[in-house]
This record gives sequence, structure tokens and C-alpha cells, in this order.
Amino acid sequence: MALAVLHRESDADVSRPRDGFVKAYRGMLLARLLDEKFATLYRAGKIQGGVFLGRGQEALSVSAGLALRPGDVFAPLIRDAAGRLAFGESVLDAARTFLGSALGPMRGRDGNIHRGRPREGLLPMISHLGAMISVVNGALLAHRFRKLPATVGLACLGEGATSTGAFHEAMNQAGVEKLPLVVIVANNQYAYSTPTVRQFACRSLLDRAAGYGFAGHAVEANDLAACLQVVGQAVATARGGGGPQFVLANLLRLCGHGEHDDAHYIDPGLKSSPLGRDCLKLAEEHLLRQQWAAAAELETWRGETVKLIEEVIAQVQREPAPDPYHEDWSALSSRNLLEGQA
Amino acid sequence: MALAVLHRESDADVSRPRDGFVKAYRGMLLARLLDEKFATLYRAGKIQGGVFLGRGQEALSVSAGLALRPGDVFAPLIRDAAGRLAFGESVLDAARTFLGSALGPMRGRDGNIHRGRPREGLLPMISHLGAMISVVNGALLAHRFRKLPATVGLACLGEGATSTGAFHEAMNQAGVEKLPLVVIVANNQYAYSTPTVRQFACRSLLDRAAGYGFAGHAVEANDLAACLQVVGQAVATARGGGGPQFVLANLLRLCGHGEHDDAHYIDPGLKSSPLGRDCLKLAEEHLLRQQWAAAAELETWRGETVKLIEEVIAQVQREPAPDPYHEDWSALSSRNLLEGQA
Amino acid sequence: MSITYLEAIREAQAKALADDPRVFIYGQDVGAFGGAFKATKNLAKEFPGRVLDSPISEDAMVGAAVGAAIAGMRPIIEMQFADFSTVGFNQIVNQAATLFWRTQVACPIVVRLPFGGTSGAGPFHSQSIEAIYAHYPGLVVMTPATVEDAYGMLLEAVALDDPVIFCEHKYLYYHLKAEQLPTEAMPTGKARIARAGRDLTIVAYSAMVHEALAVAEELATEKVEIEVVDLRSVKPLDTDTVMASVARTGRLLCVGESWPWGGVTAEVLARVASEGFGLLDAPPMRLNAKDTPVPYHPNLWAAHRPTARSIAAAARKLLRM
Amino acid sequence: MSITYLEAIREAQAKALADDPRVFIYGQDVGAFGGAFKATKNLAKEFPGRVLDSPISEDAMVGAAVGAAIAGMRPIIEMQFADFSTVGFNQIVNQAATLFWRTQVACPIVVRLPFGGTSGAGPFHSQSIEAIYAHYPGLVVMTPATVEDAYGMLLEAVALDDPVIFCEHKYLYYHLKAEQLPTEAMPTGKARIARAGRDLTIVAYSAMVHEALAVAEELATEKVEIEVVDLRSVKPLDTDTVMASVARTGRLLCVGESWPWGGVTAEVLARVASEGFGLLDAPPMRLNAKDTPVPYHPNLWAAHRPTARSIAAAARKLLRM
Ligand SMILES: Cc1ncc(C[n+]2csc(CCOP(=O)(O)OP(=O)(O)O)c2C)c(N)n1
Ligand SMILES: Cc1ncc(C[n+]2csc(CCOP(=O)(O)OP(=O)(O)O)c2C)c(N)n1
Ligand SMILES: [Mg+2]
Ligand SMILES: [Mg+2]
Repeated sequence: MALAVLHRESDADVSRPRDGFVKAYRGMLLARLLDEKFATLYRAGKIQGGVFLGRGQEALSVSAGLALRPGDVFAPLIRDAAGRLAFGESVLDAARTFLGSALGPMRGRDGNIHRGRPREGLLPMISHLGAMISVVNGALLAHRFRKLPATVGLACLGEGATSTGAFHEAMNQAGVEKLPLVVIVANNQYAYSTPTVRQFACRSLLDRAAGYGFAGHAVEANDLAACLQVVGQAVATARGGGGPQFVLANLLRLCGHGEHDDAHYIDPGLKSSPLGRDCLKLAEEHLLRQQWAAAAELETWRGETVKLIEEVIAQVQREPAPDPYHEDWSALSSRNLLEGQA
Repeated sequence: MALAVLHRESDADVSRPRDGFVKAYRGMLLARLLDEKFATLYRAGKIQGGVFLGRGQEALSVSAGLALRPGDVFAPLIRDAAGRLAFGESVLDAARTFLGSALGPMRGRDGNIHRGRPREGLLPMISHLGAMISVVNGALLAHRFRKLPATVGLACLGEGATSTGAFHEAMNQAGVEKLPLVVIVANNQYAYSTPTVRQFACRSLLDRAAGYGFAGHAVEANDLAACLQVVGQAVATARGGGGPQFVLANLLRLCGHGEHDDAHYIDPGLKSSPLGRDCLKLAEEHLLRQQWAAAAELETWRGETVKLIEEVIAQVQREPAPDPYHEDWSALSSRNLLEGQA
Repeated sequence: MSITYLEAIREAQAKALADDPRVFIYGQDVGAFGGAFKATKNLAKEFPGRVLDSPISEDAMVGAAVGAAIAGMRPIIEMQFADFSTVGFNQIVNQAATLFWRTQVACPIVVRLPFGGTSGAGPFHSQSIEAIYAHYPGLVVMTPATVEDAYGMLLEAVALDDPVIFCEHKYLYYHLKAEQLPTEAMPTGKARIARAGRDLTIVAYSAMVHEALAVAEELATEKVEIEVVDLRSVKPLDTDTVMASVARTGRLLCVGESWPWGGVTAEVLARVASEGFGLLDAPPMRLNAKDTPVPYHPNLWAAHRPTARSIAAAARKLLRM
Repeated sequence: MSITYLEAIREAQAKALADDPRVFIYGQDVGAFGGAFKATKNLAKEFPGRVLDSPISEDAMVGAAVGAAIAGMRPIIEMQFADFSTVGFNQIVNQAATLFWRTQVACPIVVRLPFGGTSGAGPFHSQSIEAIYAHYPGLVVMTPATVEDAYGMLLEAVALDDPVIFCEHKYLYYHLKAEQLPTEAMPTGKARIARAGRDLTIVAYSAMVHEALAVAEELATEKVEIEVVDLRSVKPLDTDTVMASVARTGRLLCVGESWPWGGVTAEVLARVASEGFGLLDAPPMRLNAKDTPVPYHPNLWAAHRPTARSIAAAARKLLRM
């Protein structure tokens, strides 16, 4: 588990507020720095395809990943580097996918934020927004059929994705089946350039929860402690048989839609509002204020994290790219059914 | 307008409760008897394709049709014979479509409940549930672009259709655009054989309205006066600029899903509950109780209606069927772009 | 005892449920009601908890099937009509069909599509849309033409590790009967010589196989021997068997109930023309439905799709070339 | 002044908006932002209220377009990527495409699909799915290959009374430039001889036209004269022009960037084989992308789709036959 590397203090006990918070903070930090590394590599022309950052959403995302356990099912979206790492994805998987290493989990067939390991409960997103939720539902149904002990499924998405038919059908399906599903909607105020007023007409997306038979929770998502509490509680409730849970997170995207986008359209008023405060900074302030860590310690953690990332990137940059002549070009697992067409 | 034929009392003023109620009742009666005629013809093997009845839903449906005006847009579904007639569809159109006359509005290309006259605001349903609502939205957008005076769009559907992604996207779209749309969901407790507990998980579908920025209204829909009031008010509000309106109608399907279905799966408890009372009977009782009509008058109306239907059916049965050799087999209006493939 | 095509589909599902605890069925009205066509009749009773009624949510139905497959199950999805699969299209072609390629994790789901035309069913309950699925990589598209294949291929579909689009023809549901169910099946991906002949090859699939066989019968009285190839699955498409037949007859007529542009008949002709050009003694021909939505009225419907009559006319024309 | 393929699309929309008050644009981020590719840059400012940002609701976007068309408008829908049109698929193929046939009321909508592969874009931002639309009756499917056609055909698309699927190639957006916009356009449905030749016909469309032209250029140095036919629209497909070219050259190679099963190349080969069999001096050939999802990694992507290199190899092989 990626975070384990960073959070190895011998006496750590994440059920203690300080330890849990520190672990989450270090997860956020890892995600932030990893994201920034990819952004740098992108600007240097070393990454193919889009780079989408979770800047400003790490507190929420890490809380999701931390609340899950092995055996659970997680469907992250484009801003969930933190959640992925916390759920157990390795920095190596991330780096290999972004840098197009043939050794990555997608072996160059798919890239970047599309990575996943379905066998380990980490679903590889398709781009079509909303489409992953019903897949999580299906996995949970399977767990029910197979009588697996209380697993949880968790799907993340942005507020824009709530406008898709796929979202609706899957939410309703989870409600009807009373699945242990947690859906987290990060309302970061924009879907690409589109503000929420062009996306939905309710006062709050929380108004949707009851219509699907979900319990609803809201959280101001640049507050790590609040995220840990609210998301943790939602996951625990789902796990305990409390039925599907909907978490509406209020925050602001602190970056472009992707690294190609300067986000000039973001309302400056939002940026300077409380919503615009950076969750990572706030978490650092909290650590210092609570005296859970000293400034020097923060520096050390940052240094360790940078080093870890640099090592992984250096390793991956030496790895081979996929070779089309070794690619088997097979979209079917049943090799005998392949056609030899040109 | 089909109903005008029946409701020709010289001093009728539908703004007076009695006259409005009588007009609506006669519309229900026409729809019921027409439906029954089609059911009879179906059993006699004279109708191709499915026959779906509005039995038990006439009070709701007629209220929808009556609330609309020329220039409005109406998207009826399979149980809306009453609404169609009230909106102005002729019995002839209905009969021609069910009996496969070449002279019908669909000329044999489509049939039965798929008929419509888009130019006159009566949209011809495609079968895919939920798909008509966004079409109504688009027409209303066009009216806005064209600065047409306050028109309204009204779409009917069953509770099962609320599970479609198309429903969700269109509801949300109407909310965002603040369209003068009225959506009426007839919760008749079953979608084909599927009870509501397998269809949604909210206490009431009314819980969905706020999430779309719709005003919500509920109505016990075997009560004609209530339907006229609630639907009429919803349409008037939309027309007056009050934004999209959602009407949830509570009732019971008093027939099979289609005439091929014996509906054995319907809970007898529901049938004998207040929900199971027939709106037509209740309306008759109301007419008698209020002394708005005498029993003999009811008989006369019924007789007139039967006669009207019989005449139309007799006429249509003499009409030619479509002839494939006169069919131009053109799916494009741009004839020059047709391909001569086999 | 005699068994219909529809009953064969029910029996295959019963056997799959009985043999493999990973199998479950999910679709609208498939539970206590037994499905709009009764293809799951009594299965909910015989296999409690394993035949689930779904909401009217085709996208979520397929999405859930993929998730369940990832987590070790083998779901069978029933679309109420093939035509409605267009609202589950994205999950089929972009979620299910890409999973194995992207992750090397297989996606063993079966999507049953009651498809094809019947009289009076109209534009939205008649479509033959096998081609839109066959176009996408990562899917197997089966089109059984016989009671035996309906049974055997559905069992194979459930056993396969890849997503299968199972096109079952509604016209054949009641019209086709067999004496008993087969105990063995031809392998998936192999076409069948439904009737041997040496003058002309008619390649067909699903309901059109029977029209082709009727034509072969009719023309036999004129001393013309038509070979009928039943494709069985349109993806993979058994080019070898088709080519071997054309090698024998020198003449190819391919018949499909679907629309002309880019359908099975286009694919068959393209393959034979490019890979078997030298085998052809005459231009390959094809016959499809007309390029309009499927008409509702029986008169129009009968003229819209190929029938024994129009196939015979095409065959005669081709024999004269 | 020089203008790109992408700018031509913007200019065509600007002209359509200026010339016809019935035109409006609806799609994600098309308003103030000017679209993900900037195809609607400044249009919201220049035409206030007529360029509307939509929610992420492809089904409702297309449905609304149909409704607006019925009520007298001429909407242009921008899909952010062609790949996402699969979630608006049903409204396109069952609502828009059937309206005229069913009711005789036309459905003048344009659905713009930024399509085709670019390096690193991966399985869900690269697809060429013209064939799934061309398969359905009732749609016109345009695939402009030049800046001039991007402009002229988009204007024609808006003017047409039928629903048009306008496939604009993302690779050409910035790579292709012209000196000026055309004042006249070839009619829709007519293919163009992009380069004349007498030894071999390469039929292509969209980005593949340029690969074919590069091959023609290359082989010209070997004294081989290749004729390149640019289909311009794949439905209708201009069989006459293709056939006339094959009549001149006797050899046909058809190239498409899409998947092999049932794509444009299958349709072209089927038509030429059945209607122009006698014109062929050698078996017709086709070249498509491989039958897998479009790979993300540039190394794999370059091997997945046809390129000048693989087309040249195919052409050489065909010339030796
Ligand atoms: C069905 C679909 N339509 C369009 C897109 C293109 N698209 C990718 S991300 C995006 C915006 C997403 O906004 P939101 O859901 O709010 O997530 P955020 O990026 O803000 O985290 C869009 C429109 C898509 N991926 N899927
Ligand atoms: C997308 C889609 N899936 C499935 C169907 C098949 N179907 C037709 S009617 C029906 C039940 C509809 O139930 P409801 O919406 O409650 O309307 P009701 O028949 O009760 O009036 C179903 C499943 C369909 N028409 N469209
Ligand atoms: Mg957002
Ligand atoms: Mg119902």
C-alpha cells in the first residue's frame, strides 16, 4: 500500500485522531506532489494524453481511499490520485501509466487516469461520465451473491457527471437493491468550463439523495478532519448495512480542467472565498495548530515524499515502451475466436 | 377537436365547474369506449401489434389534454387516449392508426399508440421510455427562440419510465433552462409486471421534484375534480412563467399491461383499496351526486359516444391498407440523397 | 415431446443456473413474471434469488453485469427487446467490450436480445442490430437459427469468458420446433452447412436461414442445387466455411434481415471479394431489408425484409449471370 | 491569410448563425468557453443567446435538438468527442433518424462529432464510429477531408432537411490548412477525385485521404499512378464515382481508420464487388484499423490504424496481383 511507505511511524494508530489525520495528510501530500510531478512532465512534453489534477480535492479523495479496505470496490475518477494511493494503488502504477511504460497495469493500451486493477477492486474508469457507478453496483451484487463479508463500494464523481443518465440509473439501481454503495460527488463548481447554474437547477445536489433512497451527507471538503469524519461515517454506515450513502462535497477546483486549460473562466470571487482555500494548506495549519507536527517535520515529510516520487519516476523512465510487434492485438480473451481480418 | 363533437351544449362554459367536469367526463368516456373498442377488435384479430389501454387513468389523462391549448406541445404515452382526444386528436386518427389504414397520419409506417402530428404539437412517441421529454424541451426552447407567446409542454409517463437515464437528463435539462414543462408521472403501481418496490427506493417519486428544480404536486388520480384542479394549476403555473412542474399521480392500472396480458400479478389488496376504484365510475357518481347530470343523460352520452366510435370504425374499415408498391421507401426528406442499394 | 426455440432458450438458462452458481439473470420482468416472452418462465421459482427484476434502466443493467462479472459472476441480461439495447449501448460497447483489452480481466456476460421482425411490431420492436455490435472489437455476436443452436449456443455464450450479444429471433420463438435438445454443440465461430448444393451458395443467419432453405427447396424442383450456409455467429464470422462453399458453387448470395449499409452482408461480400475473388464465377450478390425503419403495417413489413420470394428472384438472377 | 480545418468549422457555424435565425448551437462548454477544441470560439459573444452550454446529458442534448427542429429551428449539437455520442445514440438513431419516415416531418439537425485518432488520446477519445450511424436509415453521415469541405459541407449540413452526423477529424483540426474558404461546394453525396491516376484506385475518407495522397505521391516516383477518391460523405456513398474510378484503374484499395467489421471499407467493397465485378482486374482490398479498442500509447496507436506506410505496402501488393 502506497501510503504505508510514508506512514511508518512505529506507534501509529489511525484510530487516534492525530495518527489518522497525519496519515491522511501524508496521503494528500503524496497525491499533490505526484500530481505536480506529472504536470511538470506534461509541460516538458513527456506525457501523452491529458493530465488532470486533484488539486484542492485531496482531502476528500484521501478520505474515500482511507475509509475503504481490501475487498472493497473503488471507482475513482480523474481527480482521485489521493484516493487511489490511499486505497493501495502504488506510485509505480501511476507513474508507469502516465509515462507509458510497457510494465504498467494497462501496458500502454490505456493511459493516465484510466488505470486500474479490477481484480483488486480498483476499477479502471472509462471516460463516459457516470458509467462506473453501475459497475460498482454489479460488483456489490456479486459480493452479495457470493456471501462475501460486509464489503463496500465507493464511486467518486464531479457535479457535472450527475447530469448523465448513467448516474441516475445507477443511483436508482443501488437504492432498489439497497447496496452498500457510497457515492461521493465533488461539487467543485465547474464541469470543465461550465458553472453549476448551467448544470443543475436544485439548490443543492443533496436534494437528490432522498429521491434515490440514499442517506445524504454534506461536507465542506477543504477541511480534512470533516472529510475524514463524514466520508468515514458514510462508509461505516454502508458497511454496517445502512444502505446506500450519498456524500455531497463542496469545494473548488484549484487548477484547470486539465493541464492544457488555464481555467481563466473561474470566478475570482470563488477563489478568494472560503471555498477557495487549499485543503493541503489548511491541513498543514491544523497539524501545526494542534501541535501534531512541527514545521520541520512537515519539511521532512515533504522531502521524503519528493524523494520517493523522484525514485519511482527515474525507475519508470528507464522502462521499455510498449512494442507493437509484441502486442497481441486481442480484444477477446477467447483467442480461438479472433478473426484474422485486415 | 374530438371532444368538441361530444361537448356541444350551447351554453357550455368550461370555466364553470359543472361544464368543465362534464366536458372532461365525456372525454374520459370517449377514451374508455374507444379503448374498449380497440380491445374488442384486438381480440377479434383485427388489430396488428399491441393494444395498450388507459383504463383507470382517464381522469388524469383527460385533465392533461384539457389544460393544453393549440400551440402547446404534448407528448402522450401509451395510456393517454383521453389526453390525446382532449388535446384535439381525432377519433379518426386513432382508428386509422390502429386499423392500419393507409390514410392515417402514419400511413402504416408506424402504428397504434405511436401516432402523432408533430406539426400540431402532438408528438409521436418512440418506444424507448423517457425519450420524449427532452424532445418536448427542445420544442419549448424553440418557442423561446422564436418568441412565441406563453406555450406549455406536457409529457406523460409511467412510474417505471422514471428509471431511465433519458428521464433524468431531460428533467434536469428542463430545470436548467427553466422551461414551461409539465411532467406527469402516472404511478399506476406496476411497470408491466414490476411493482414499484423493484423500480425505485424513495418513499414517493415526488421526492425527485426538488432535485430537478421542479415544483411538485401530488394527486389521487381517480378523482377527476382533483386531477382537473392539480393538472390545470400545474399547467397554468408553467404557462405563467412559474418554471417546470412535476405532477405525481397515484392510481392503479385497471387492465393488463397490454391486451395480451391478464395482469394476474396485480395485488388483489390494491384492487380492492381506494386506489383501485375506477375513475370513470367515480366521475359518474360525482355527476349524479352533484345533480350535474341525470342517469338518463349519462346513458344518452354513452349512446352518442358509441355511435360516434362505430361510425368512425366502420368508415376506417373500408379504407385501403398501405400498398408496398406505392410506398416510396424513403427515410430521408432529401430525395436526391437516397441510395439505390439492395 | 417437442420444444420450441423459445423453450430452448429457457432450458439453456435453466441448465446454466443449475450447473454454475455464478450464473444469474437480470432484466425487466424476468422474475416471477417470467419475462415479456416467457423466456425465463418459472426460473425465479426454481432458482430463488437468482433471477432479478431490474428497473427500466438498460445502461445500469449492463453496467451492473460488467461489475458482477469482474467480481466473479456470470450474468445473463435480458433486454426486453433488442431495440431497447440502444440505451444500454454505451455500457456494452465501451465498458464490457473494452474491459479485457484494457485490463486482461475477462468480462463473461451475456446480453440476450430478442430481435428481428414480426408482423405489426413496428419500428421499435423489430430491429436487427447485430451489425452495430459486431462493428466493435471485444464482443462476440451470436445469431442462432435453430432450436438446437438456440440452446447450445446460449450455453456456450454463458461459458465463454467474453461478452456475448445473443441475438434470438422473435419470429422463431414460436415458429420453430425441434424434437429434442442437443447434447453436443458445434463450436462457436463455426458456420454450418444447413443444406448442401453445388450451384449457388446462400449465406444467411438467424431467421433468414429458413427463408433460404425454403428457396433451396423450391429451386430444387427446377434442378438447381443451392447450398445454404448458416453463419451461426456473425462475429466471429466463419470466413473459411463460406469460402469453401463458394469454392464449390462459384456463386454467392448473402441475405440479411438488417439494413443494407455495413451489415453482415457487406462484411461477407467484402471478405469473399477480397479473399476469394478467384472462386467467384459471377458477381457476389446481397439482399437486405430496405433502408428505412421497419414498417408497422404487415403489407409494408412483408415488402421491407427479404423473403423466400425475393430471395428466389435474386437467386435466379444470379444463376443466369 | 491561412485557415485551418478547425477554423473552417468555426467559420461555417458563424456564417450559419449569421445567415439563418433558426440556427443555434448547443453542447458542453460551447458558450463563453468556445468549446473543448475552440470550434465555437467567440460565437457566444457574436451571437448572444444562440450558443448554449448544455449539461453533461448527451441523450437530452439530441432529444432537445429534435424537438427544436420540429418546432422550426436548425440546431447544431456539438458532442465533446464522438466517443461520447454513444450515450446520445438512442436519440440519434431512433428519434432523429426515424422522424421523417414516420411522420413526413423533417428533422434538420446537425450533430458534430470530433472523431478519429490522435496520439495519446486512448480508447475513448479516438473512435471513428461513422459506421454505426451510417448503418441506420434516416441519417446523412459526412466525413470531410479538407478545409474546404469542412466549411462547405457543414454549411450544407445545416441547410439539409435531414439529420446529419458530421464527423470532423481531430487530427486534421490543426494539421490541415487552406489559403481561403470556398465560395461554392460540391453537392453532398458526391465523391471527389482527390488525385487522378490510372493504375490503382484508393478510396478513402477523412484523415485517411491524406495518407492515401502521400502514398500516391510516393508511388508516383516509381511510375505508378494512383487515383485517390475522397468519399466526402459515407452515407450516401457515391458508388458511381467509385465505380467509374475502378473502371479506369481495374484495382481497388479501400482504406478506413475505423474497425474492420462492417465499416465503410466493407460497404465499398461489397458494392464494387456486386455492382462492378467485371471492372476488377484483381481482388479488391481493404485496410482498416485493427480489431481492438484504439490504444493509448503512441507506439501502439501508430500500428493500430492504417498509415501511409501500411497503405503503400498494401498498394504494392495489389499492384503485383
Ligand atoms: C458522457 C460524457 N460526456 C462528456 C464528457 C467530456 N468531459 C470530460 S470531463 C468533463 C467535465 C466533468 O465535470 P465534473 O463531472 O464536474 O468533474 P470535474 O472535472 O469538475 O472533476 C466533461 C464534460 C465525458 N467524459 N463523458
Ligand atoms: C427503454 C425501454 N426499456 C424497456 C421498454 C419496454 N417496456 C415498455 S412499457 C414498459 C413498462 C412501463 O411501465 P411504466 O413506465 O410504469 O408505464 P405503464 O405501462 O405502467 O403505464 C416496459 C418495460 C421500453 N419501452 N423502453
Ligand atoms: Mg466539477
Ligand atoms: Mg406503471
